[in-house]
Amino acid sequence: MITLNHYLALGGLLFCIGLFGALAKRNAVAVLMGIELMLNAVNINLVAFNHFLEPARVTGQVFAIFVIVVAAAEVAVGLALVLNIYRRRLDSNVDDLDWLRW
Amino acid sequence: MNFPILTAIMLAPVVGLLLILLIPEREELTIKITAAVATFVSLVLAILAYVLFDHGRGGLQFLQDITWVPAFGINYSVGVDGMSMPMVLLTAIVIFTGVFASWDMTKRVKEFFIFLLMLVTGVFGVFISRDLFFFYLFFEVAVIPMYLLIGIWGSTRKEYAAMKLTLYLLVGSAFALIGIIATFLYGAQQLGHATFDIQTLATVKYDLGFQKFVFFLMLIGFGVLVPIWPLHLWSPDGHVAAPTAVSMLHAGVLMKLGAYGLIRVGVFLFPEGAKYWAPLIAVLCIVNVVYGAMIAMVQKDLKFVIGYSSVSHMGYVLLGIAALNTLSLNGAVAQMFAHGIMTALFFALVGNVYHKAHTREIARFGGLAHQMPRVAAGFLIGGLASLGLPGLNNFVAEFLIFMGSFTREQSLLGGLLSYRILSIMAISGIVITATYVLRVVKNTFFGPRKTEWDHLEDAHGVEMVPIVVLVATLILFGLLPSLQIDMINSGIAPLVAKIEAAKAIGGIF
Amino acid sequence: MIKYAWLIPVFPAVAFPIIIFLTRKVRLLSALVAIAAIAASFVMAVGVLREVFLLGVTMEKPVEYAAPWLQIPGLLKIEAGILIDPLAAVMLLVVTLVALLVEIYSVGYMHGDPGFSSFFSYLSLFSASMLGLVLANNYFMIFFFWELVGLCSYLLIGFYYHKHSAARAGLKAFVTNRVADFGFMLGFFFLFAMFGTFNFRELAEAIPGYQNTGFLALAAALVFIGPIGKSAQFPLHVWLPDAMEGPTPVSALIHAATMVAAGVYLLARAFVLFASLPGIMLLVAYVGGFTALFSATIAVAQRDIKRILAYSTMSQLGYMVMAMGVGSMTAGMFHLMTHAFFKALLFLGAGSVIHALEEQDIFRMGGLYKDMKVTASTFIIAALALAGLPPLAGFWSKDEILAAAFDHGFTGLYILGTLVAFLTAFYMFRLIFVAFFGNRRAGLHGHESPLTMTIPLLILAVLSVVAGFVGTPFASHGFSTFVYYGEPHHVEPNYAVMLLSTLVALAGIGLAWLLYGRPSDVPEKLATRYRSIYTLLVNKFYIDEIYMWLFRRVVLGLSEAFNWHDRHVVDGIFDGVGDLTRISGQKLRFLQTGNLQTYALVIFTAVVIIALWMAAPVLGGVIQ
Amino acid sequence: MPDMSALFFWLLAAIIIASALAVVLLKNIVHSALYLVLTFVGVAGLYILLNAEFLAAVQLLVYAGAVAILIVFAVMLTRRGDIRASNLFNVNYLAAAVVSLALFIVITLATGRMAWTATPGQAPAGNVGAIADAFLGHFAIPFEIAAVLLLVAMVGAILLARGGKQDQ
Repeated sequence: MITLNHYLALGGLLFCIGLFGALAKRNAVAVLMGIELMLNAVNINLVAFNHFLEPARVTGQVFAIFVIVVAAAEVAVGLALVLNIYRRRLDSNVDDLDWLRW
Repeated sequence: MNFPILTAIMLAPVVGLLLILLIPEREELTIKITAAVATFVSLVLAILAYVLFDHGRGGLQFLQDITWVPAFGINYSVGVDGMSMPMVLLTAIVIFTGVFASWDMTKRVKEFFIFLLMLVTGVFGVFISRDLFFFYLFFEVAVIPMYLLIGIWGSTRKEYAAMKLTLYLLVGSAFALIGIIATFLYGAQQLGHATFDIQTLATVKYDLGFQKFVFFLMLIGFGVLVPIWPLHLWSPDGHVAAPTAVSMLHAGVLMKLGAYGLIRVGVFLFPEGAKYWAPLIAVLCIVNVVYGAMIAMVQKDLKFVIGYSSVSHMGYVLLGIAALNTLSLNGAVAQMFAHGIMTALFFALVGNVYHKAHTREIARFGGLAHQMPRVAAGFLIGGLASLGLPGLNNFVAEFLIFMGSFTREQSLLGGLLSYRILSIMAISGIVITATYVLRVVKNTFFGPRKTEWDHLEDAHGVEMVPIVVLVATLILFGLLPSLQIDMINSGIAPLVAKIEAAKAIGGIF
Repeated sequence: MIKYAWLIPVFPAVAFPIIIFLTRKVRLLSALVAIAAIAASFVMAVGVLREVFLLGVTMEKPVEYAAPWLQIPGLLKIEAGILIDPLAAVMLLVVTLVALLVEIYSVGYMHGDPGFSSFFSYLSLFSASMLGLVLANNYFMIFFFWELVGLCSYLLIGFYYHKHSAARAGLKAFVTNRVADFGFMLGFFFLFAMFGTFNFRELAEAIPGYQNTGFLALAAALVFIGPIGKSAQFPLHVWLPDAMEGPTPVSALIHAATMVAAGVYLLARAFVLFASLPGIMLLVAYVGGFTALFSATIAVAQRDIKRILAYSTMSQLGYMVMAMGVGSMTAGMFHLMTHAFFKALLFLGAGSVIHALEEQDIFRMGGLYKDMKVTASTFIIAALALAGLPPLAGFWSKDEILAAAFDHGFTGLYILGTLVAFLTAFYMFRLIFVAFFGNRRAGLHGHESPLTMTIPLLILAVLSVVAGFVGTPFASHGFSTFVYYGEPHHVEPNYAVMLLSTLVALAGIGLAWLLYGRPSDVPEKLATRYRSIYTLLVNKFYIDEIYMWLFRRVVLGLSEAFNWHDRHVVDGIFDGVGDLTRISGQKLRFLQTGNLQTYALVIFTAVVIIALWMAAPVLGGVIQ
Repeated sequence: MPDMSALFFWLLAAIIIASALAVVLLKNIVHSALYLVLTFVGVAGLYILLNAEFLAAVQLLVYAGAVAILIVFAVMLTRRGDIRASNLFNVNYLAAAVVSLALFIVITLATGRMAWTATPGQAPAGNVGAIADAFLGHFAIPFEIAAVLLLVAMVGAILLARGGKQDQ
């Protein structure tokens, strides 16, 4: 029997893989991919909660859709940023970027 | 009296400031005239208030209250008593003359006068506030423009001095803020309702430990501004770096904010705390007086001499506060006024010389009385005031302080020291002061004519305004001190009554 | 008239701003204003003196008028008031008269000086301050004018401010006096602390019954420091010889009527305080006596005409202080009066000489008698008066002092005083023989001064002759029944004392003639023989050098040390706190890599840690 | 057939995890992008298992379609150097691994110990209709805001990608 915890564990694992990607990759596009993974993990959790705990309503799914919307926007902007940075520095490696430095 | 005269005094510079904002930057003369008119309005109103003030009645007068934040008991409430009225007048005189002393300002004139007027608004605000919250608020309003004024328009090491001054003052005011908040909370608890009103807070019985603690905070907080040794170093550096008008306001008025706060908030609310810490103040003030004067003696820059002389003279004010009796407190307030006028005069004159000669190094001068007789005369009169010559305002003030502390019979350190001995040490300051002031006068203005300085023009036209106004003030109150002391005494009397009503407690040592 | 006595200082006081602000440009008008003002004061002073006689105002029954000046109810009452008794009346007359003559003289002397108008304005202020001081009815007011007198002396001594030496002398005078004022101020603070008043009359009533004489003695000793400074007594005498840097009329005024007289006058005013304290009286007497001898010895070796006169003033002031100390206020004031006339005359005469020669070294003068008959003869009269030859003014007053010392049993001081009389006669006639007789040296020719200068000389010469008669035993002790302390007492004429002092003075003159009256190499030989003593005298016992050393090394050294301490230690500590903040910030900023991923890593590490920390208590069970 | 759904779950889980690992571990960014698409598809499958068919469709359209395409474009546009080493780790990767693993453990521990309480009820038959009701009813305002957000994001993305003014 597959329970909520199975889904949550899957979501958690996916989230952590995504996090690892976001933290450990040099390429900005790869970092964005990691973030997408994390968002997907969140969505899995939301839908799973909806399914197991509140089957009568669709709130979880609605939230998931909002997340997707935001994710889409984020990807669009994020990739635009990457392009912009690439154009300026001819590089899409995040760890070379230290503009946040003092 | 329905006309809110105090608010008007304070707002006149604000109106001037707003008008200046509307004037194009290149209309420098219009800007200067606007500033002069605004401060003149303040001055006239301040003189009017001074004359209308009824010292027979005493107490706080020209009251005005506007509720601001009822939940915390914050009100815009203003009023002056015999102690703050002279300070308001002092501020009005100094800023009025200060505007004329900066008549030759050419750099970013518009911004300069805007900040100058903002600064003086804060200073007026502090002196007229009866509400601790507004007191503190105006206090901070006065500090911030100072940073910009010194940092942008200053001279020698201006960024360093501006930063130093601001840090010292802000650290000090942080201490004061803690004290104010603690007082507010304690008062709210005891009274059952929140209030920042100083008079109401004064009715609260604070317990001894609390008084000791909070007065100490106030002592540091306001003491920095006075400045009390060893927290004084912002002042010589600040004075030296600041442009003329700012030096005048700074030494003439800003330092008085500290002493005024110490009396108005510290001593008035916490008389027992004041009694406890008084011996410490008394000892430190001797350091101020003697050490400050001796350091002034070996300075090579004119402004440094005056900067350290301020440290020394403000030591007398501290002595007046430490002695905690009628005579000495009268003297302290009078000295605040007198020193303000005198030091403003000094800075106006030094500014005049510096503007023309581009140096303030005493050793390079000599015989300037040949080229600038009026400046020399003004400087000499300032110097004579500084050394406490009878007939000038400072003499009366210093005399009262000395009398007050001298007649206070209390021994310290188990009889090793007494207020009398401390007074004697402080009075010895008049000898040192005479020495350094007259040495500076001699080395700068006397001696053979130096052709190097033949191009210097004597003060003329509007440059004479500060000299004439300030000298006249010094002489007026010097010859007729009752004009001043009667008023101050009406403000000091309730304070002394409170001090006398307080438990007699031994000092810290 | 006596009601309006307060106008006496007001006239010259008003002349001061008038000259400064209005008539500055018109030189003669300025002089006229100043002279008119002081003349008005003089007329008033004569009137006051007359009324004092007519109304029978005595030392016990003075007239006092006062208006409140500064009051703090219950604590402090300071009056602007006048107190007129014979003492004040006499002083008023002396001061106004001398000041008037000096001002008239100055019209000639200062002619052509660019600071002509300012000079008269300062003179007016000077006279006004001195007159205010004389009239003051309390310690506060006397201090007030005391300081103003000091200020005016500063302005006038440093009048030629373009000269370094003048500027320095003014500074020296003021600062030295400040030291004395410091003591004076403390003294009357003690009095106020004890009696709660500054008023002379109230104090005079309270002091005799006061028990705590220890404090009283301290107060008196401190008050005495004031006259030590103002009246140039040892050890605060150093300013007076330098004060000759001012224009000569100023020297005349300072040395005769205003500045130095203030100290002696204060002693007389405060006499009740001293009279009750024998110990302090002794101190006063010995300070005076020592100063008299000390400065007379210095005068012997000086070459500058004004310097000789300056040391002679010190010496005579020593006499007056000594008179006070031995208990004879009358003698002290009598000598103050006569001295005022002949010392003013001496200085004005010296001024006339300097005016003519532009030279102050007596050994470069000589034979002046032939060129300047009026100046020389009046000068000689004054010198004879100073030397104390009968029947000139100086004789009577000096004799009164010596007799008082002798009668009160101060034999030591009497001998000392007689010795000083000998020295006085000697150095004065050394000056006269060298400068006015003998050959012209250095080819300097004198010429007689204008009338504005010689007329005051003549008037003063007359006064130097006759002023003494008011106090002679043969004029029924007029002065001593007028100005006295306690009971009007007069010293019975002590003919032995009189005779001895006359002989001694003659001996002094004789010795001067022997050594300097004719060409001689004896002085040279003596100077070589006693080189060390001579050098010591020429250098004024090195007192100035010692003070300079103390000031340079000790005071300035300490100041430099304080300055260093302030700049490096105190500032170091506070700047150190600032630096600590800045440096630690500088180091800590390397933690900011600017790399987004590093930040995220840190964030998530923190998330894990916080989550574990918060969950730690419940990790064992099931979370509800 | 409960076993069937369990089987599908495990299968999809395996696909998702494996492909996700491939996304982060592979060195070629093009491969990573492709595996990302696979992950998205796997997640869409999970949605179907959870009776969220509409969401599954959205997932396929938006993620597997649009987002993946965008990413591929980005990869293309920013390509430089050797494509086989276009997706390397940075210096922090060990720390990142440790933190990720620790977070996973914490999450699993926490979620595993929760006693979830389900609200009883029947899933609505027409899933799409229910979502539509929710969006246009209760969530109308967030829905509109999301629309604005998308618009802003679009404009922003265009501006950024265009590279601002010519002179910069």
